[in-house]
Amino acid sequence: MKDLRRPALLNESSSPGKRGYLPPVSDVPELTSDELIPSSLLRHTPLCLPELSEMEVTRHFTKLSQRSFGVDQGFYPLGSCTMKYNPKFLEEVARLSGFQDLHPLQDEKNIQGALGLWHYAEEVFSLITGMDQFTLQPAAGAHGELTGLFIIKAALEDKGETDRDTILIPDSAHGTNPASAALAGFKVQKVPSSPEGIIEPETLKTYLGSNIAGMMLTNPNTLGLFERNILTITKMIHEIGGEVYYDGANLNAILGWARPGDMGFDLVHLNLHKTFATPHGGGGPGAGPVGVKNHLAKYLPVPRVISTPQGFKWDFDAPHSIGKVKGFWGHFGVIIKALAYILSLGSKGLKQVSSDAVLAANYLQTELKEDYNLPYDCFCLHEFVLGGLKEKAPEINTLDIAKGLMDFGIHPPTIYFPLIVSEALMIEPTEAVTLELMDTFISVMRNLARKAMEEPEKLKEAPFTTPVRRLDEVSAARNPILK
Amino acid sequence: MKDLRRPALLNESSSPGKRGYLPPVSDVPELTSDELIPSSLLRHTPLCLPELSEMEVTRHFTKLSQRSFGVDQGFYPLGSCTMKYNPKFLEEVARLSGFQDLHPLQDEKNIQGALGLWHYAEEVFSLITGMDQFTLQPAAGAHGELTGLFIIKAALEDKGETDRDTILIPDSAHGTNPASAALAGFKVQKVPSSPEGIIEPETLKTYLGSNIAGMMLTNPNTLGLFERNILTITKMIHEIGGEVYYDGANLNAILGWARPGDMGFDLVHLNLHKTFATPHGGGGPGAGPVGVKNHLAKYLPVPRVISTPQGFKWDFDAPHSIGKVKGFWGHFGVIIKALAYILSLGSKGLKQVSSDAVLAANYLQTELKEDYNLPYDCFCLHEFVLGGLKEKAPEINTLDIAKGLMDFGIHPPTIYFPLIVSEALMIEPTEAVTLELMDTFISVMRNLARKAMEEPEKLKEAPFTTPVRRLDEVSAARNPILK
Amino acid sequence: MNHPYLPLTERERKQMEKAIGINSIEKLFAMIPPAIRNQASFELPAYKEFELKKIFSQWAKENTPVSKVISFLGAGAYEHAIPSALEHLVSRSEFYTAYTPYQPEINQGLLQAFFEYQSLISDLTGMDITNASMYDGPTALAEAVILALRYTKKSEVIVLPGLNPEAEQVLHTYTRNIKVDLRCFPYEKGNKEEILKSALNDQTAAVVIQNPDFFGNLSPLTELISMIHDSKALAIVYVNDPVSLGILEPPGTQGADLVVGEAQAFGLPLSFGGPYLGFFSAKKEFLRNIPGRLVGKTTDLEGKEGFVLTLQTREQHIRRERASSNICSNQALCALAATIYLALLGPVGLKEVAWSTAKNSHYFFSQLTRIPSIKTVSEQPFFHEFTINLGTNPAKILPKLTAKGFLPGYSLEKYAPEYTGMLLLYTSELRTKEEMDKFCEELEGCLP
Amino acid sequence: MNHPYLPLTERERKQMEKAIGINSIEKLFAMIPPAIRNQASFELPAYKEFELKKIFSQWAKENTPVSKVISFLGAGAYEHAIPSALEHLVSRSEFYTAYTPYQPEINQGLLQAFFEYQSLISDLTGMDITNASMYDGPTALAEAVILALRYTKKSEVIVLPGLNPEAEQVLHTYTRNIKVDLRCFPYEKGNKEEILKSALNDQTAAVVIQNPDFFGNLSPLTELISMIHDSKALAIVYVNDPVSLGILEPPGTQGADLVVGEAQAFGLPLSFGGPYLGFFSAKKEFLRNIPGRLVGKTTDLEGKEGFVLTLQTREQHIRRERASSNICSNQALCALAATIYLALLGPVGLKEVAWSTAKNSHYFFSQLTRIPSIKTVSEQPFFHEFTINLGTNPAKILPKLTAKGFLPGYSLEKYAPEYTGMLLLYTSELRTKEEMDKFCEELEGCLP
Ligand SMILES: Cc1ncc(COP(=O)(O)O)c(C=O)c1O
Ligand SMILES: Cc1ncc(COP(=O)(O)O)c(C=O)c1O
Repeated sequence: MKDLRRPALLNESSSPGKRGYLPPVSDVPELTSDELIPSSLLRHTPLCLPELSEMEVTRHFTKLSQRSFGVDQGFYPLGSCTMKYNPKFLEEVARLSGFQDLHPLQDEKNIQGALGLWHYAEEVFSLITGMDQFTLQPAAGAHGELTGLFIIKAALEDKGETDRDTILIPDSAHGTNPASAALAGFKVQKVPSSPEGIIEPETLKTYLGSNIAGMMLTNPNTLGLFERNILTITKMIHEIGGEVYYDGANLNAILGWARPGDMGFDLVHLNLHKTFATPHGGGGPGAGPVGVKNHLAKYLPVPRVISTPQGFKWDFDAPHSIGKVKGFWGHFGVIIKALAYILSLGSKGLKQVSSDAVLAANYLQTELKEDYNLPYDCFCLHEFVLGGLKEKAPEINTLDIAKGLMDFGIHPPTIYFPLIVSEALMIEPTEAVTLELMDTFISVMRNLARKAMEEPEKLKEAPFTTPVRRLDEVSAARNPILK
Repeated sequence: MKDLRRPALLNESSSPGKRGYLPPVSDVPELTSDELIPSSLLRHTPLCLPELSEMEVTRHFTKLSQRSFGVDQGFYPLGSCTMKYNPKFLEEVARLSGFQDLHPLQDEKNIQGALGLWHYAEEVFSLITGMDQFTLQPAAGAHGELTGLFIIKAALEDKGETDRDTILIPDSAHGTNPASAALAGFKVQKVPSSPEGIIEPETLKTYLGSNIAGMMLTNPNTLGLFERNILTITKMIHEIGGEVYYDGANLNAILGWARPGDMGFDLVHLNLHKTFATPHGGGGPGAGPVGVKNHLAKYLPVPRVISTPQGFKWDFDAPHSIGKVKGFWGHFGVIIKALAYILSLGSKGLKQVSSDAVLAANYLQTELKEDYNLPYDCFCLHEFVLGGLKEKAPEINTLDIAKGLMDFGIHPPTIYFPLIVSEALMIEPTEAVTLELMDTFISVMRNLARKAMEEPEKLKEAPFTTPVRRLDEVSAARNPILK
Repeated sequence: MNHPYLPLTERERKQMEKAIGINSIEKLFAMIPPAIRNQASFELPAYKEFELKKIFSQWAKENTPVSKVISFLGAGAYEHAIPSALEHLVSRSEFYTAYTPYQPEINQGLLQAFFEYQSLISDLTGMDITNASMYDGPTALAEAVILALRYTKKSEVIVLPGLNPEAEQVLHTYTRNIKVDLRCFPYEKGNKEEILKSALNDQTAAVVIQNPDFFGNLSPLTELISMIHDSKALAIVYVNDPVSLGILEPPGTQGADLVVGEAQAFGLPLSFGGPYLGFFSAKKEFLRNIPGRLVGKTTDLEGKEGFVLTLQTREQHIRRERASSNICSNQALCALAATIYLALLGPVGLKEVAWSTAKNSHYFFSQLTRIPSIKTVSEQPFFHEFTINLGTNPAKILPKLTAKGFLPGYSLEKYAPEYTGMLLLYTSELRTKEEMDKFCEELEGCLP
Repeated sequence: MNHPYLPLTERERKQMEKAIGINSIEKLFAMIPPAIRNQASFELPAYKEFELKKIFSQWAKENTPVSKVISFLGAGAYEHAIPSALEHLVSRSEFYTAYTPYQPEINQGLLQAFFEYQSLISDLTGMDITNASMYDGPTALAEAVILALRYTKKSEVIVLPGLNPEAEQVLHTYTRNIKVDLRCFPYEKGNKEEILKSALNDQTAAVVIQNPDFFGNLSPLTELISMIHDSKALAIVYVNDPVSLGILEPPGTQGADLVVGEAQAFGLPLSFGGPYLGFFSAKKEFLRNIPGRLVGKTTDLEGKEGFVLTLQTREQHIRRERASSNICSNQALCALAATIYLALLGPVGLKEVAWSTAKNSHYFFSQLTRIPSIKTVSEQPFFHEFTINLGTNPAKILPKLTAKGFLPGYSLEKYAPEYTGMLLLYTSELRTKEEMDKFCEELEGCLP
């Protein structure tokens, strides 16, 4: 007997003749299909899309939604991802027909509002980051990185310094950093973090040389620690002729407290879907605007929005530009939301965002370090990384703790990242958290630490209350079923 | 430790200072509160509303939603309630600012669209029911009944027949029928149904007399059976000078197949939230437009929309009108949705609605009567009533079957109604059902019948998979905690 | 026929017919007398979704929504800012596609929401109990009056001046068929205390007081209610914009027996007059007499807390013609919206809204009454709405203001011809000083 | 500071500071060098929600959305009717507020949706595997070309004429820093077969064919692909409006190795160019080389079916600089929307959309080319977009049509100056005969 609470695959409920939507149908004089398109080009292979009524589609996706966990479902301390609350107002405003129903190739005359908003957003991002110029084209953080690295490449070519082929990247960095550098045609040199979890100038020095194109850094880094030598670091890189790239994924820690531009960074990307509350959408879309200092501005992707006496215009005239990194202009729908978020908080509110995010992280760190290893024991910024259980329960690892959390309605933190901490649990409460929720989280984490000692077999089998139990990922990869 | 999946009461998470929304604040020159309103009138009793952030409110109500069961969650064969699918398009269209942001007292000049829609909706309802004139004012079915009975009262007074003080109502009728009659100042005389579940003229005759103001009938009745003597019945009532009222809750059975107007009914109400797919909203709002034959039109509530050469107007000039039955004009938001539904199906589609609804009910009846009593064994229309288990499992009653269904993700049918069937299970699949779903329902119902014999103790404890188990309704009523 | 709202396919229909043992759907309708069946057909076109979007958008476009003008129109329906989050939450389909939660185990969410609603409204009104909603303010009032008549077994009801005319008309309709002497007093007939003093007698079942009244004015509830109680009558307070309860002493603590009203102002769009939200609060002695649904807290068989519909024996589906009311479907989703509104606003937000409307209206009043030809109508304190006398025929003035983009209040000649020239003006928290100043300027320019 | 997006209260902040052992929040930021901290301040105003609604509405009003005009503009972004139910479902906050489903047990819904997406796109393209989405069509193409270069270890890529200029530009940007000879051919250079015949050689890693091409024309894929395979190169087919796959033989069954493209047409609003949806399908031999996320089906420890992210060893978070791509966040919610679109449309609906656009465009073409001064540009078959030559400077014509409420297609002089006078016109299923006739009439009236 079918369990109706389990959503079948769409195809399993398909029945010939069912309709879910009746699209408009052409009212021009009839021609046979052959007169329109040669039959040799027409589809002879059957089309296997499911046939369902609107009700079935609605029930199907509603069920799927109820088996998904978003910020609206509860605590989501996923480190590095900044799962803050996504205000509902942002959704409403982005859906205005005057935004949503614009074709990207419309005449500038008819999109002055869109261009004006775009231009203002660029200015706002410059202000917040201390950079000079922004492009809103990149689709996500990693795409911003790639854009930035293309820019560095272009600048090097321009200067004829093509033998600068290496990018320095800390060992604590996010995987996208080295992957982006490689995709942009660079070699990657890993720089080890100090025992204090940060980059020491002494260490860095040993990697410097004429082959260095630049360095990528997150600050605070993925351990949640501020690179306190940052001014020295950027100076050192500049001195050898390199550019310094700021991975903005952790900007939520320092809004109003510090700006990458002031730290000496030459390029920066923002993750609007992290710092500026645009929803993650189950994995995207995000947006990864890139800001640069003036000396790199001419390399930014085309087009740029410019303000002229005749109104806003697209400017394609940029001979040094790296070109385009994606189709059209950028994730307009996402940019609107980020701007709305920023303007609902203002500069004071944004500083409070970071203050609260940092306060919350330190509160959790203080309370959790009793039961969990804290490899870098100092004040953190917006997140911190635990190194598994303090009192070693031989059978229980970080994965088990993560799974155990689910049974309490809590989304697990990021696990096994950054790679330099073993059994890492990377916890980022963000500012969008109540004290009540943190206290509950703390008691659940303590409870799991106890369970790890007292009932390890049980914890090993968690979760118990989810629609499926632990899934066999090994056989999924060994024998991939992808459709 | 708090279970975060259980929504606490709003007040339990309140913390002084938290804000969920910042309303506009007056920018006029400041006056002290005392200068505005005498302090003796101001609130001295503390206001205990909860203080929460937007995120907490969102999570709270999202959690509550996930503990609720609507049509979008699954099969909902709640007899008499016509839980059909609520197309998403209806919601979208009703939210247009040109509808939603209209003040009821605006000048007619500025609401021509609203009045035009209103007028057209009245015409459409007349067409579908075969009545002459409609009011859209009543808020729900029961309110429509009350309106209709007020109209009968007014007509009687007009004719000086005030000793007609009794309304005939079948014993199978919905509770609102007698309650409405009483509220309108009538006495209620119950008319028993025949062994075949319908009203027999022979029986009816014995209740007729000069005290009879009229009769209320549902057709098909609450057993899902068509009152096949309807033409005789309406004639009999008319002959003794009474009016016949049609409770439209079951109109879904006969759209395009039969019209109450043609059956001889003088008044009819529609339940837009049943027949015409407007959502039930967890108990409302509905809408209960009332249609009458011409001889009663002058008693309809004020105002009516009239079409004049200068455009649509509200007409308050109705000296015989019963007056107003609610504030302003009616549930405009609901009426828009019903009209959109009707126009997406057209007359052919509406007839198919009833054909499919009736076909589905008969299919289920055929398949279920093996295991469950079918007190009236003949073709039904859009619903049918089972009389508990065929093979008597002494401990198991209809309530247990209902609770058992929940564990399969199915909403129980209406139970213990109509009152004339013991252990009643009133099943209405509506047209919005797939064959696959019905077959699953049938097998679940059979499975429960088996369980009733094999594991009655277990079934007695169902449901098992819901957030709470069976609730103590007796102590809830004995010791009411209402806030 | 295949349609997105009709999930059965031709093949499945045939298969079902076969299972039932018929060869045509006509068989299932055979018991309908042919005479009826032959008449049943009618013609209505069918449109696709995208066509209907155009048709309805066209209807919508032929209206001028308040969002496109500067509105000072209240008179029983009150524009307020509605939070985005409210719209989002109330649109969760688990809520809006559900029926009344008769089956509590799978509907704890709805039941808890209604329980919260009852709690919040009871808090605001200062009353012991609140039901899960009524159709609207006017019908709630009518039911309150009927309750009072039944409960006191007396036959006279005094309606103090200033009751919203919509409510008054509905009250008349509802009570026309029962033995009652409904004594309504016009506004000119002196102040409420005096009317009350002379009208109260031992046949008075109840007195209805709207506060703030239709003209915006506030009454000394404590004094009025104590007079009413001295006469052993019930005091029914009608509230047309419960935002006022954010800053006014609640009727409950001043002794009211029943507090009913219209809660559209709590987050419901104006929606051309409906659906709105009637609320019904009472002292606990009326628990078994009140109309409508009640949600109560209880425990399940494992001892977990939960919620159920309770005291259903009052209701029509059980007590039938002896029920406390005939109400069945109510305004559940509107009550949910109000609950979300109050949860988002909180005490500070609600007070801000209340004070902002009050400050705006007092500023507006002071600016308007500076215009020489405009006369004050009442010296009583008011909340967010007030009446002025233009001293001239409004038919000459108002269209000009409308043309300037204003919705210039409610012309009281519609209320009663002798009020011609009087204008009832409301200022929501959305109005700004600039807008009010502009209105005053334009109005002054229009006056003779 | 108290704000709806900041749940902590002053009292709680103090309490937390105490627990941490600090007396001021400044302590937590003490490691930031003072020089930096002193520079960090900037001024930005804060607005309340209702104020921002006005501000953003004003921005929105300064644009003319396609819904207010009659648009024939496609050129890579395609207006289609979007079902209401799609909007509703994709707005479920469980979906849109979630992160990438790294933790499968509590995210089966998202994972299943992406699995369905992969299945539907594979069905449409006729390919073995499809990833869970790319940023957009152009970046998907760039990644496909990079894959081909790495896989074949050859260095030349042929781009047949008619590739969308957006895609071509992105391809240039992405490949500028790797060893590749990108050979793009202009449209005038003869037909695709001929170009291919002369250009293919043993260094050819891949050939990129857009079908239908940027000018709307259709190519004989089977023939082209077999030529490509004869040269041991990979055939990459780029699809800019996959609605076409509803009625065209899929590239996969014609031998394509990689099929990538832009799926905005599947239920995503035009949104001024983004976010859109890149799709990436491949033959299974490329399974371990493709970029992006993959969802696979597996079982849990009780044997229940479930879904997980799989083959993650290709990805940046594991393989870092040796990953198949750097992509991390993708277009998950857009993929969900496309899945819902396809589920609602079904095969019949999708074919209707495809045929309607095709019929409209052929009718439109025939009516336009009846106008004497208008010239046909190509004799090739087309799908829903085509090019005409106005025979005159469009700068004189187009503004007049715009003023009449039309969005008169894409003027190809923007594509290349030598194309001045050419107009690319698209007809969605939303266009009617009347609209097209009107356009022809107006255009004829404008022509010299
Ligand atoms: C530190 C860091 N850098 C870069 C990224 C990549 O950002 P995106 O997913 O937007 O491409 C992430 C995302 O998690 C991140 O945490
Ligand atoms: C037969 C019948 N009559 C009347 C009603 C009352 O309708 P409403 O709930 O709209 O007041 C119902 C509602 O269930 C019903 O089923």
